[in-house]
Amino acid sequence: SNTVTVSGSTSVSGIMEVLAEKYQATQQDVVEVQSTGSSAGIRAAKEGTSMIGMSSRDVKDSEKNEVTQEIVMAMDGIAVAVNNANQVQDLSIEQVKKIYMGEIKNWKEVGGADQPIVAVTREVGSGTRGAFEDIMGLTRKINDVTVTAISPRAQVGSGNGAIKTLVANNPYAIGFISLGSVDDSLSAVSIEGAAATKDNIKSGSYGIARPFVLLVNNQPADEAQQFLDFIMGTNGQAIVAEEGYIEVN
Amino acid sequence: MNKFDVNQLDLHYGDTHALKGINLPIPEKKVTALIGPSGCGKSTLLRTLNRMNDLIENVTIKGDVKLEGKDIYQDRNVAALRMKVGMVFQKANPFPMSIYENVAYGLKAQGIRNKKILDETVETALRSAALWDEVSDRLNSPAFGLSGGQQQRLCIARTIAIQPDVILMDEPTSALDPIATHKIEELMDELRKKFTIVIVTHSMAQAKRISDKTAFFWMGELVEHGDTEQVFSAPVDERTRGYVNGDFG
Amino acid sequence: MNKFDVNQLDLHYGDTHALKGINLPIPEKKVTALIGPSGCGKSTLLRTLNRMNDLIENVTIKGDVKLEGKDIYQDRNVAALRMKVGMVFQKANPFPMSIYENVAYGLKAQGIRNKKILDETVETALRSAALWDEVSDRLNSPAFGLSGGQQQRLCIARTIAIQPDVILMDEPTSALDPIATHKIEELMDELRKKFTIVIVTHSMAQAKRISDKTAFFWMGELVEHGDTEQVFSAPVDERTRGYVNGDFG
Amino acid sequence: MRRHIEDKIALSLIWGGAGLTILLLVWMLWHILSNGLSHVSWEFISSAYTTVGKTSGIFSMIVSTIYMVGLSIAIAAPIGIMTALYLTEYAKPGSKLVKVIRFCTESLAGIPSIIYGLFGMTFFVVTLGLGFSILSGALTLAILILPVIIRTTEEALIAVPQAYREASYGLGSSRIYTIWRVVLPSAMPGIVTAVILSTGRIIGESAPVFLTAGMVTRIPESVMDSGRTLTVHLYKLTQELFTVHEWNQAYATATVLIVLVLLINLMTKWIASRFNKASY
Amino acid sequence: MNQTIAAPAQEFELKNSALLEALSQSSQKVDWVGRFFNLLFLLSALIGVLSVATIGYFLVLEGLPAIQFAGLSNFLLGVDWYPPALYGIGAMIVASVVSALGAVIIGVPVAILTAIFLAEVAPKWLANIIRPAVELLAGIPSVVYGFFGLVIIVPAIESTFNVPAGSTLLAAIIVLAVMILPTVITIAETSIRAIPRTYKEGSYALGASPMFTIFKVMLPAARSGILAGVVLGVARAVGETMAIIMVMGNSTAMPGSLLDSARSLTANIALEMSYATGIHASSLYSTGIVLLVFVMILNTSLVVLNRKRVK
Ligand SMILES: Nc1ncnc2c1ncn2[C@@H]1O[C@H](COP(=O)(O)OP(=O)(O)OP(=O)(O)O)[C@@H](O)[C@H]1O
Ligand SMILES: Nc1ncnc2c1ncn2[C@@H]1O[C@H](COP(=O)(O)OP(=O)(O)OP(=O)(O)O)[C@@H](O)[C@H]1O
Ligand SMILES: [Mg+2]
Ligand SMILES: [Mg+2]
Ligand SMILES: O=P([O-])([O-])[O-]
Repeated sequence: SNTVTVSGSTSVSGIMEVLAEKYQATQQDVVEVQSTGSSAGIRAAKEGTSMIGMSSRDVKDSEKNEVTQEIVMAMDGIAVAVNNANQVQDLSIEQVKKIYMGEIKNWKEVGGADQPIVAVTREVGSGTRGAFEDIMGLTRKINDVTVTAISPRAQVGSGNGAIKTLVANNPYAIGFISLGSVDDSLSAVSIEGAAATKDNIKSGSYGIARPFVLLVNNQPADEAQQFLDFIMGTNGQAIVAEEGYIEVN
Repeated sequence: MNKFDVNQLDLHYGDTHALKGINLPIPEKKVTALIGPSGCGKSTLLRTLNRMNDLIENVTIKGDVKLEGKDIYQDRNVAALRMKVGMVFQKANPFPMSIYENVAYGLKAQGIRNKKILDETVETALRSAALWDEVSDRLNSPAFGLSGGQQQRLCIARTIAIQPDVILMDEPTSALDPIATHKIEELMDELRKKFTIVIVTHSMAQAKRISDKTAFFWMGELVEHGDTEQVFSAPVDERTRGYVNGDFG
Repeated sequence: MNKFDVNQLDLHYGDTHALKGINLPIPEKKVTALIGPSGCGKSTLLRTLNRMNDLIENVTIKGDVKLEGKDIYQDRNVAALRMKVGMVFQKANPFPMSIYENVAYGLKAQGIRNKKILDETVETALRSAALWDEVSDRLNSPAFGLSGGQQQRLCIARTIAIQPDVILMDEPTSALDPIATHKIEELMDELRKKFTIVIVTHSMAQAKRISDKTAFFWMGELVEHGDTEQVFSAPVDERTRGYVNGDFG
Repeated sequence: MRRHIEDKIALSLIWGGAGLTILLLVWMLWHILSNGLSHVSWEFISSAYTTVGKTSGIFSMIVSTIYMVGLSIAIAAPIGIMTALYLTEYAKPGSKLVKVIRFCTESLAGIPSIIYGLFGMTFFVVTLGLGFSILSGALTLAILILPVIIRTTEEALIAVPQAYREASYGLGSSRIYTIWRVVLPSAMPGIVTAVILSTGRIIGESAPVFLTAGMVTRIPESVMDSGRTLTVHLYKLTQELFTVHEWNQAYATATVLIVLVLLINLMTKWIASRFNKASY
Repeated sequence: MNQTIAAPAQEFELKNSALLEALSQSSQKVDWVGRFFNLLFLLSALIGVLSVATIGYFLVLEGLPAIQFAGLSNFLLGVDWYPPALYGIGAMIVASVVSALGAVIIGVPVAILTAIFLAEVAPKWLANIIRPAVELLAGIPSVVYGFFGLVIIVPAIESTFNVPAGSTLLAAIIVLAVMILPTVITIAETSIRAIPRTYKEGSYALGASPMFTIFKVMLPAARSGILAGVVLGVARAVGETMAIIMVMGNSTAMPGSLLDSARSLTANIALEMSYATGIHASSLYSTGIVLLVFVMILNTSLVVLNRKRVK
């Protein structure tokens, strides 16, 4: 049997592992999924260490080259989540931005209890963080280079899981994670009045969304092509929808 | 008067019967030499006199050892006994400290902090050990810098400093060269005036030179004891005769 | 004829001058005893005879040692030398193997696998070491099960098995009780017929009992050597006289 | 009297310090075992890990761990033992070369494991093109445990009584014969200890492992496959603790790890004591 | 007694000629086998050297661009970590130093007292129970410690100090202190046990109490061994990664107090390793260089300290 190697985004990994398991159940080839982060996935695909690279954000121009192609396999929202004990249900983009820049430090400033805010972010280079910063305008320029505007005091967790753990266990915390990985251990707040749902993303009323991009060689190996066909086919896309992400086409 | 009276002493190391029914009086202010072939129990007997064998596991002792009429194994205050019955070992074992600290050690262990008392005692002890002239200018340098013979005299000084009545010596010169040995023997000649000395030696010549009384051991038994003169010139037991004549051992 | 001729031998351990200009002939098929106070260089000289000092760091040797007229330090084949000049140590040091394996060790080390040769040699060697009767029924049991004296005889057997001309012994009985010592001395009386023996002993009595020639060392110097009779009864040097009379040491 | 009081204080400090250690120890072990033991079942140990299906066992992690341990030891043990032999039996102590070798092995021991991860990922995974694989991981870990093996073996070799060597050389044996027949057998308990200590080290590492061997939950079929060791698995789980089910998995995995370490320790002792008996 | 000795003279006339021949043959050979093994062992020994050289080479090769980009002083002293513009690891150096130092200050005294307990004070049966337990602790993966810290220490800090997030320097210090205990205890106990019995006997013979003996003679004599244990402990604390990531919060700002979140050098590497490209990736290798230099300074300074005190 052949092995299809896939690596990259921790956000995409969740759905990719499900796709891989279902795919392996139907035929001979095996799929290895490594959740290493979007940038690493893009690099791995370009360097050929992995057949398929996963990214949870748009591939930057600087990261593109001639031998690889991008395939958008799904769309995903980024949920802004708080602890279940937190009464705050809705935040504006401005409020979220200020919280992350460290300008708003207490929940009462955004209509919550008089409690400190613990902002939790993903690590630099994470696709989720990259997309979140772009959409929320959480960037600034230093020496003409775009860098994050998220406060250095924010706690950092590696991977969606770590953020979920932190937010689910700390009543003061706020974090952002892939919408597909939201469950009832924490609660996603609505942004500008729009709840974080698939429908609202499709309609455009919930604006924090990004593509799940697969990066592959222009002439992928047969086994990789077969797996891609599965993902982009009806079965694959059905699974994507089933798992809470937004199918493409 | 006898300093020690050893009565019907039996000692086992686990199953090894190392001392068998020993009866030995040790007279005051005399030098008593313990001689005999290797493994006959000389060191073992010596170490029962200040209860050093207490440190070894699995030692069982029967019979009694009286110091000035009082059984030392009844009295619970071992530290007081050991201050009264000092000990010098086969290999000089100064502590890893300065010369001064080595000599003052025993006093400090008793909580004496008075600088004047300490200084005086250190000087007196070093003088009595015939070491003062050689080290008075470097009391604060490490004891390890001394030669083997000097180290052994330092150990004697250390013992004298706590004002004992008895000094036990286990082959104190067997690791020394002839010149250093000679110095120690000279020193012992001085010490016998003030202290009761019990010395283990493997050298019959040394026993003859320095002791008043000699006890000959043979495989855990005390074969014969008496005035040194008599033991060497007119031994009663055949084994003693064989040994002192050099037929074996 | 002389087996060994030691000429103007100087040996340093680093800065320690352990042997100073030694000149010593060692006659064939005689027992030569090396005596002297502790640290005088007896063991050091003994170990130059089979180049055992090669194993120690920082040893520098000047002068020469001739075995049957050939300088042993010129010949590169140390193994051959050591087979010719066997050695028995102060503490019996059998290998952690069976009795048989211990004796066969030296032969096997030369690649001899022939069971018949091995069996014969083991028996001959054990007989010659006066050990056969005591161990013939348990050749395959561990050597450590033997008593100290038996172990020492086993070490002698092991040496005999490689058919040496010379046997060096460094205080071979100093760790043994008188009875075991006596057995070894009896054995040596047999061995002297066949082998040249050089023995270090700290016991003058032993030297008198067993040796033909005696060499007296004093702080690295060879003070005096000659027939044992003469060295003990009519020593030439004053230090020798002092030592054999028991004035020191 | 003053000394008496000082003695009392010193003694209570010692008991206090030891008490604190024991308290922490018992607390930690109790916390993990009490929460974990009930979730360790045969099914948990023997079933595969799936995201979709019902089972979330650790069988594949156990297999990966075994692969990783076996391969790393197979690479590092011979090299380490031979290095130790060179240092103790062949080289002139104090020579320049020995100093360089010693300095290097000691430096290896001092390098934090994350740097091994960094290096392994750059060198084995990318530069040598081995990819995320058990082999990349094992090569990285082999360098990481090399100093442990060298040092422990060296200690064991030094502890072999010089008398054995002297006796053997005294019988005209060659160096290698002496090593083979006398030195190595006597040092065997120490060498076995070295290997088992390294096993513990390999099992315990996480960062250098997932940076080089990846963290695929499948059972690896060859050393070129990626695999997830138990410790990496626990790390992954702790990063995603939100359902009760996952908490339980984490505790159960931690329990398995502790039991594993316990077994390794017992084995060390047992082997050492057996060898001690065997060497008469 | 003479009967027990067989007649060797006669036996030896029968010197086995086959044996003698075999022996003389074997002693002629050139020792090719010996040379082969000598070379083999030497080559093995050089693998360690090669590894260090390769690791060093790759670290420097990969790490240099970032240091050149940021400038050495900005890199080491800067407190702004904004890749890909600013690379200052000052805050992380502080976090690493403080967490390791804190762990040593708490952990080492406890460990040494425990070691004394095991070596000198505890009854044999008790020591025989505790010792294996401590060894067990030494073998437990650091992730388990991190897990314990995450579920016990972090919440405990939140409630005790009433801080919003318990993932702080303090949490890391406590976890590291517990983690280095077994290392330091084991080594310290071994070195206390290794002290020649003559010291103890010498001290007891002067009437000194066991406590006085322990603190005045045994501990000073065991100093170099204990220091070695401390060095290993510190190295473990400085090098620890995963356990710290789990409990220290990993924020890049300079911590203002022990109750602030912080990021260690090791965590910085592990967190951003996968994502980084270009200068950013290079900066993580330079973080590795700093970490390495740090551990090396630590080792040598303690070695030097040790040597000085012994004199
Ligand atoms: N700690 C111990 N445990 C078990 N047996 C011991 C111990 N110390 C001594 N022995 C045994 O007790 C016997 C007497 O030993 P001891 O040390 O008293 O002899 P010795 O006369 O001093 O000999 P040497 O001249 O060799 O010093 C010996 O058989 C010895 O093996
Ligand atoms: N390996 C060594 N390194 C340095 N010095 C040594 C070494 N071996 C012996 N010496 C020194 O060389 C001198 C002679 O030692 P040697 O062992 O030959 O004496 P010895 O006569 O056999 O004494 P003993 O009767 O105590 O066995 C001594 O001063 C000793 O300290
Ligand atoms: Mg003795
Ligand atoms: Mg000697
Ligand atoms: O892991 P990411 O999806 O955030 O890159």
